Amino acid sequence: MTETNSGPVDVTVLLFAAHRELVGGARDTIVSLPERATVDTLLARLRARGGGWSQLPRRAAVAVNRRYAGGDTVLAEGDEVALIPPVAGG
Amino acid sequence: MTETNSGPVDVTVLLFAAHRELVGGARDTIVSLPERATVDTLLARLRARGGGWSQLPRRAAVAVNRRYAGGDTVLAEGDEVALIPPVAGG
Amino acid sequence: MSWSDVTKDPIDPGAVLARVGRPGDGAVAFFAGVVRDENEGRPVSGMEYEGYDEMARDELAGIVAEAAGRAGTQRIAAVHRLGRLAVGEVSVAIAVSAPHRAEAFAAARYIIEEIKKRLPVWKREHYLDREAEWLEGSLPVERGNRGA
Amino acid sequence: MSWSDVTKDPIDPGAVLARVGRPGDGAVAFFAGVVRDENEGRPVSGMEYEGYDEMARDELAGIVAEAAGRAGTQRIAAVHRLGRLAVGEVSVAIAVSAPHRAEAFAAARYIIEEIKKRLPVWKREHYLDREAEWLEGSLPVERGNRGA
Repeated sequence: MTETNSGPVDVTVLLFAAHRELVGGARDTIVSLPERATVDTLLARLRARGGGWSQLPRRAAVAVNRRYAGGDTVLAEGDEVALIPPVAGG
Repeated sequence: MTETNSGPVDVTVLLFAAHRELVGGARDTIVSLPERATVDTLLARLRARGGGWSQLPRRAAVAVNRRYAGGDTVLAEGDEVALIPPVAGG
Repeated sequence: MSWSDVTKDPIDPGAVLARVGRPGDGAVAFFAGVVRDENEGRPVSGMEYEGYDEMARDELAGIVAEAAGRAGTQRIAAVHRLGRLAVGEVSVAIAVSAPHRAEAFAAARYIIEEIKKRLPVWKREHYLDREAEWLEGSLPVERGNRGA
Repeated sequence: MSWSDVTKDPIDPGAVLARVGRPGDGAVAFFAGVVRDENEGRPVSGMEYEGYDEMARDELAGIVAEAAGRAGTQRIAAVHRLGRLAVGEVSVAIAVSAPHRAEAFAAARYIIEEIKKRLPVWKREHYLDREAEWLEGSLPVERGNRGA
């Protein structure tokens, strides 16, 4: 995905399982971020919304466009950012 | 199995796979042994028959009445003694 | 070729087994995870699996490809179920065939261990005697950045 | 209860799997040995298994009982085939269910390893290009005297 080099970027945030229930049940939400915002910036913004959002873990596993990604990953317009609670498959 | 305390004992010897072919194909053979003969005595007797018998391994795994048994196991009337070539199941 | 899927459809272990095997393979290893009727002494009525479907599908295919590389076999099938499962239903099934048994066992084991570490799937246990709850899981370790 | 057999009848993996499992078991491990179409580069047409049937049956039951004791599960099924088998036919199948996966895998692995060490069974490989021959095996280690 090519980054736009000016203005804010919109990313889609996905929440699952216990995280989803914490904020009231919506799986997808669109968030506008400043240019060159990182995953950590996004997490801080979400927590700052208050209510259930403030209970999201300070450091969570995150996937950007369906791959696990670090907190310093820079986000681009249209990225799909998923907060991944501790997994329990099998 | 109770041991008879006098005279010779007859045991049934079973041969398998390569051992069986070595002596010409019979699976069972009855052998008369002196009282208190051991598995090792039996093996020596069999080898002494000459021909294919002399090619039976000097030390082989042996089962007495369907359980693995050592060379010093004393044989009793009616015992079933099987020479077990190296196994290759699975 | 290896095969993997993440699905809401019931898993048929025989069908998963039937996806592996070829004349040069002497060993088949298989593993299935099944919903239990109790957990730490509490009676369980069923399990609800939620997944990040699209990513889980990619991640499972990646795990299978890693196992195939290590084991030197492309005869691997792995499937994970999502949705509400009753006690006794199969939640995950893995089949591997390979020339020899060590590789087949190792690949099956690798896949289930990695699923538990990395597959974006969560489970909510339903009890006979109290409210359902999400089970604690493992925090996936980041495996390189998005471009990696 | 555990089940084992040594038989000339074809083995159906699904039927062996169906012998294990109960509502408290979360894991099923399965292993099958299959006749390969080659061995060390030589094309193989089939395999002939000879067994000391009566003892093999007892010995397999003993191996299964040992595995059951170690794994803490009685849900084990193991069967070994005898007679002439074509390429692709199943020579041995083992299924284990247990509460958790580590025990299930360990028991299945223990059983196949002990079969290869101790089961009084021999195999004669048939080739496309030359005379059949008995395969080299492992000499069983004596496990106590007859009275033990």
